[in-house]
Amino acid sequence: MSENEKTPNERIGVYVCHCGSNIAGTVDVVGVRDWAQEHLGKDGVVISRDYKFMCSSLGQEMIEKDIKELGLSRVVVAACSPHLHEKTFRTAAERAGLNPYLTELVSIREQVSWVHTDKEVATQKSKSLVAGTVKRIIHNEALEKLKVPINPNTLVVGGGIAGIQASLEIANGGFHVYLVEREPSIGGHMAQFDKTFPTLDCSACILTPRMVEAGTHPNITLLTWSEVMSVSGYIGNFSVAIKKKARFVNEELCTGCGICVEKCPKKTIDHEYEAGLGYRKVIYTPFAQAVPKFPVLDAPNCTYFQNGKCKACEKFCPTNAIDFTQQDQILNVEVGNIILATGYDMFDARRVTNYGYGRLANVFSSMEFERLCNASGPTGGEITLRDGKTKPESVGIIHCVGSRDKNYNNYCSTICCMQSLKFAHLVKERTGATVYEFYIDMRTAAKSYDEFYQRILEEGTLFVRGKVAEVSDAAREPHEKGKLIIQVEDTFIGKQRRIPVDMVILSSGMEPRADAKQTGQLFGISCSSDGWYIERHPKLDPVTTMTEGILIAGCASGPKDIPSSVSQGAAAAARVMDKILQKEVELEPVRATVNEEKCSGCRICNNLCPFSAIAFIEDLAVTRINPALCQGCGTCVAACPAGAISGTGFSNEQIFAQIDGLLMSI
Amino acid sequence: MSEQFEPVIIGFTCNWCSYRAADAAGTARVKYAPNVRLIRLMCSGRLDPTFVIKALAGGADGVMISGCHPGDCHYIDQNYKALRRVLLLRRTLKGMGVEPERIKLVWASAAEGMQLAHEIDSFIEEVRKLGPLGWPKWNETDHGSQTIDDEQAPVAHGQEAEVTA
Amino acid sequence: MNKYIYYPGCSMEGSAKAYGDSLNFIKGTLEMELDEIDDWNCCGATEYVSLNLIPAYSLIARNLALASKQANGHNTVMAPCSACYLNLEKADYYMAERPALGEKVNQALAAGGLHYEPGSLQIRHLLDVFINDIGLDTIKSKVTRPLAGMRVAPYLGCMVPRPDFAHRWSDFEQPTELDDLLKALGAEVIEFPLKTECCGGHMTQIGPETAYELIRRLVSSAEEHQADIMVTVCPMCQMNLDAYQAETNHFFGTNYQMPVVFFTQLMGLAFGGNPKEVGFGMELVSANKALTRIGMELPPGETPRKKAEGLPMPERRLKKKVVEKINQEGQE
Amino acid sequence: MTQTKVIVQPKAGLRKQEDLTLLHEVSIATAGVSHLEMCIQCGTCGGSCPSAADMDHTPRMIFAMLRAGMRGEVLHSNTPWICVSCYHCVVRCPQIVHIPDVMYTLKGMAIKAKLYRDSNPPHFSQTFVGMVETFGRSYELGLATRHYLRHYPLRLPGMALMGLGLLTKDRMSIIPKQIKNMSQLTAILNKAKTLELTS
Repeated sequence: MSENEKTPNERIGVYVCHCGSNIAGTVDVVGVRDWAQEHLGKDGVVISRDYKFMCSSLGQEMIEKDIKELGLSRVVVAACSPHLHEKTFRTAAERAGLNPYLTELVSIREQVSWVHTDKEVATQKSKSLVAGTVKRIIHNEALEKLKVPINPNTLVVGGGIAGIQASLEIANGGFHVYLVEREPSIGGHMAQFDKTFPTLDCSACILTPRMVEAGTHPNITLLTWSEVMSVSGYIGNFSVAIKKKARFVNEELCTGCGICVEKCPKKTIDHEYEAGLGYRKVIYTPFAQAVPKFPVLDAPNCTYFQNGKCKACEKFCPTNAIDFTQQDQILNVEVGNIILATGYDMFDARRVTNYGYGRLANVFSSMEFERLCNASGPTGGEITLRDGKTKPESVGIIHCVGSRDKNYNNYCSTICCMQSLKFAHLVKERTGATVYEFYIDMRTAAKSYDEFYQRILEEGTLFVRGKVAEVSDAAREPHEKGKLIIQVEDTFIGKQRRIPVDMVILSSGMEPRADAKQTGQLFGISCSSDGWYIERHPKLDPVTTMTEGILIAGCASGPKDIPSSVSQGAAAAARVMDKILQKEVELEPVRATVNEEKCSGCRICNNLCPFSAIAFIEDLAVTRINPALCQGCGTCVAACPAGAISGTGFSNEQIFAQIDGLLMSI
Repeated sequence: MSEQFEPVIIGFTCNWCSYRAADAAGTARVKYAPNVRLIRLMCSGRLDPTFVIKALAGGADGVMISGCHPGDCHYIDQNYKALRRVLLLRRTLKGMGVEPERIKLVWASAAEGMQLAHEIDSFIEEVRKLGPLGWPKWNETDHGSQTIDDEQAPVAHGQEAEVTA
Repeated sequence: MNKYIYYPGCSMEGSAKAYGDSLNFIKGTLEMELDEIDDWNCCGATEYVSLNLIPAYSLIARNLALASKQANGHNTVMAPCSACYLNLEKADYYMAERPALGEKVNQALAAGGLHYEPGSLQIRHLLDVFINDIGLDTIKSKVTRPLAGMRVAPYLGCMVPRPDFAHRWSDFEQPTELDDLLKALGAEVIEFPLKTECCGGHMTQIGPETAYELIRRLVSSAEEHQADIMVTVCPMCQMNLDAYQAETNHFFGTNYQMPVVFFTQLMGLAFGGNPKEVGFGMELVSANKALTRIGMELPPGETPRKKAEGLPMPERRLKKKVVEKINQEGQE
Repeated sequence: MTQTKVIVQPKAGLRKQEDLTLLHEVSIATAGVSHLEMCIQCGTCGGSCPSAADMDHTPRMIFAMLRAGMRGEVLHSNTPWICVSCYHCVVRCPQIVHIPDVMYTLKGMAIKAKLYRDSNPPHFSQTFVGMVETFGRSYELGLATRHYLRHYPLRLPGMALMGLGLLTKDRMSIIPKQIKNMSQLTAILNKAKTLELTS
């Protein structure tokens, strides 16, 4: 234990924070201060102080003053989690001329006062945590931050409104963007909607200009019908492989005239854009305003690909743009930052069998209804029953389908209340039918949302507070015959009601993308238990992730309405441009280095590095680590049998010393 | 300290998932037993087996190693390496006459503060059942509340730890 | 040879004798060996729990304890009665979910020198065993007299598909297992919307007016769908719908004549048994009219739904797939 | 079935002031984990219930009343007795409250407190359980006749017809069956009666 027994010639200052009563409420802060002063003197503690708010400017000044006047060579601050204030105190120390890496934080708030109750035990634990860090910090080395240049290009994944917004902001800022979208056109879910709440302006009218701008912007490379295959590298220097799926249409030659679509003899149900409610040709552009304008040939359904005949599209194409031999191609791009705006999936209402979607013809999903209302939709904007003709005389709209329900999704999808109110308005406006809304709680908490609720009330929509129990076609009474019966407890009168209607609309909630987990792993970010991506901080850092250089925007991190998705797209863009403008990014100097004298060239470490930062130098028969590629995980350090690799910031000496400290008898 | 045996647990967390899980537990004011003291590594892959031996030798009664869920590792797949090491280590300890149950591997994502707290509590209970780890007194860092049981503590342990540490 | 620990339940020898007889008739054909729990006792139906919790669960658990003593190798307890099945399943599940309950019940069992380890047995319903162990193909292969021409309303009742702790059924609300089985017998199965609605349970005893309404709903709906016969998997349902149908008619001034029999009886017929030996004639509302349908050269009844026109329907999909997917995610 | 509102005279076992332990008391006395505390008052149970029309309070209201500590009103309500245990509410409840099991608990409490309004259901349960405790099996003939004699003497003739039907069709045995090891069952039940679910 030699390295721990050497009496250090360091001068250490210990600073214990009250954090108001957050810490002081459960921990005897003064006790900890005095104990450190008395018992850690032999470890080099020369001063130990407490203060109400150590992170306040006064607290920081106190530390800076001590560094200067008492010549402190190490600073230990017992306060909150390093993820919150490590930077604060390291910068303070730096101002006083001390290398930032000679300051450490001890988390006695998140790890003690907030999670324990017994004051005596909590105080004792705080003492040993402080002891651990004091003994550890003796072995800390002064480190210099690594600087790496930032590639000014950005990858945006997902061409919904959030992704479009982010791309435009960055492109207008003068930097290049690769916008990748897996569908044939950008626009996302918003392109499927008819009207948008609460202003009721037409979705296409406000979205199309943005789509066109993104499609024509000199700084945006639009890659639709494409998917990201692999990502490697780190902030500032990612290299990404993108698969451009075969369109069977030569984008150089195609003018988007649409003759091929017109002439294509085969129709199939459109499960994507028309939500299964309409048909499309086998060669198609998903919708009129699609960007880009080039159609896509749906090979699995194409008669030619099935039995070698047809080729109608090719025959009629005036520019010979149809190319049946086209193959998927892989593009490699280098970018400095990546924004994930991968959006959401609609909850599949078939899962709630008691609502009969898929069994009862006139039960519609919310997306089906959006298409039903849409002038470009299958009925040209006519709201009809499944027969495509009959106008409904009474309509029931059911909230919280698949949301706020432990059998499906626990969370509130936030948009469904407003979406349902919008539906109520559209039904009234276009059919004059009687409209019922069945809700648990009315959640209209945003600018002019509740006013919209008031408006719908005024329009005479009948609201029933109660989660619908079942939708059934089994009539009990004559007047129920041929109708859909909505059975519900009207919780305000405490009685069960059976309400016959012609049409039921299920206001489905939002779900994480079915492949969100795989996508997350591809980019090295993780999902919450609900399956949404985790922000670095839910309040203060909502568009960045734990992985430097990977940002998230829009519904990728949870259900959002259009305004919030747009603001998040812009926010992410701002974060990216801030990084780009710094030209280079500072990386934590936590890196592994090989002591070539000690290295026996056994190569055990060689295959351990996921970032291929470890290279074996044949002629010297030693291993070397490229500090630019090394991410500092320390796996090789732990693996080296000769102890030849050392990891800065987390050396064996530091850890051993910390263990000793933590186990000191108090 | 109360009558019942209070084990001391050293916990190693990775910087990205499990340490943040501990933060999350704090922010959410989830209560758990105070017997655990956490050490932050960058990745569970950094876990050097000697850390564990050292901790046990130094008076800890159990060691918890926690990292990101398989597939979620911030460093792609280094947590698998941690997994391998832990398995190996458990076998080694068994050979040394130490109950392998004194080492526990826990996966916790940054969102799983609740789960982590729960794991910590249950591990502490498991170790409490095992009773104190009977190392011979071999340096001043020996933990106060320990009772020494010479039979189940072959001297070799101390030495082994000396050597590796 | 599929071997099961068999819990008949009181009614199999009484009001549901037809169920018992027909099961005995078909079990050979399907190579099932039923090893009856020695000296089993009543499960307490829905009555005992409302009086006294621990005794109620101890009563049920005695059967489980006896069963686990009898279990050599095969640890599946099969119960044909829905109420019995649910009681056994619930006792097993709750004793595990609520250790306090498990402890108390075992304390009681100890007084009789017994013990039951929750989770050690698999508790399953007869229909589940037919579908998932024996399989529709086997059942199809045994059919010698297809039930073509008989319009059947498949009625499952509540306690088999709910609460379904073990996720054995394709759905809580609209499970298709019984439909599939009856189709395998060649019967014409109607889309019966009330297939898992309640028959009134013990309300026939304690609140007949409530029960009559529930019975009316079921019988009238079956009639509306022109079913020749209703098929149940539960003695209680059969008793209520059959024995109290007259009372119901009397109460509402209606005149329903809807025969209600057990699915095993139809299986027996399809496997070549004669009506008598598979328990026909025991029902109070005679099934003769329905029986005459079999064998007669009827053109297959016109298909209930016309070809879809207008806007396309979302394809209907069993919930089971989703449930499985979710379970898998759960395990990950 | 009457829909008239219940007015409860404070009687033995009733408390006028709020009784905030009631919800917890019911919750722990229920088999399994009831999740009763989790109710969000959405009404799925009341909407699903096939017999809700005959209840003086929907299950949802009962849970609200439990929260409000209205012990007397809850135990006096006919709701638990009308529950047919069809489990529709359980599988639909977004909070997975074990509603029928809670109803069983309430029945038990009502009987103990002698607060049930209609003596018919509890008597049926008691008669049934009586049979089981003497024979180890239920005895349908005895059950039916006894119960109907007590509660529907006038209906008995009509019922007798049905009973006769069942008898002649050999669906009701005249002699009750008894299990072999009755003493064992009795021992178990006697022990069980001394135990309660408290934690």
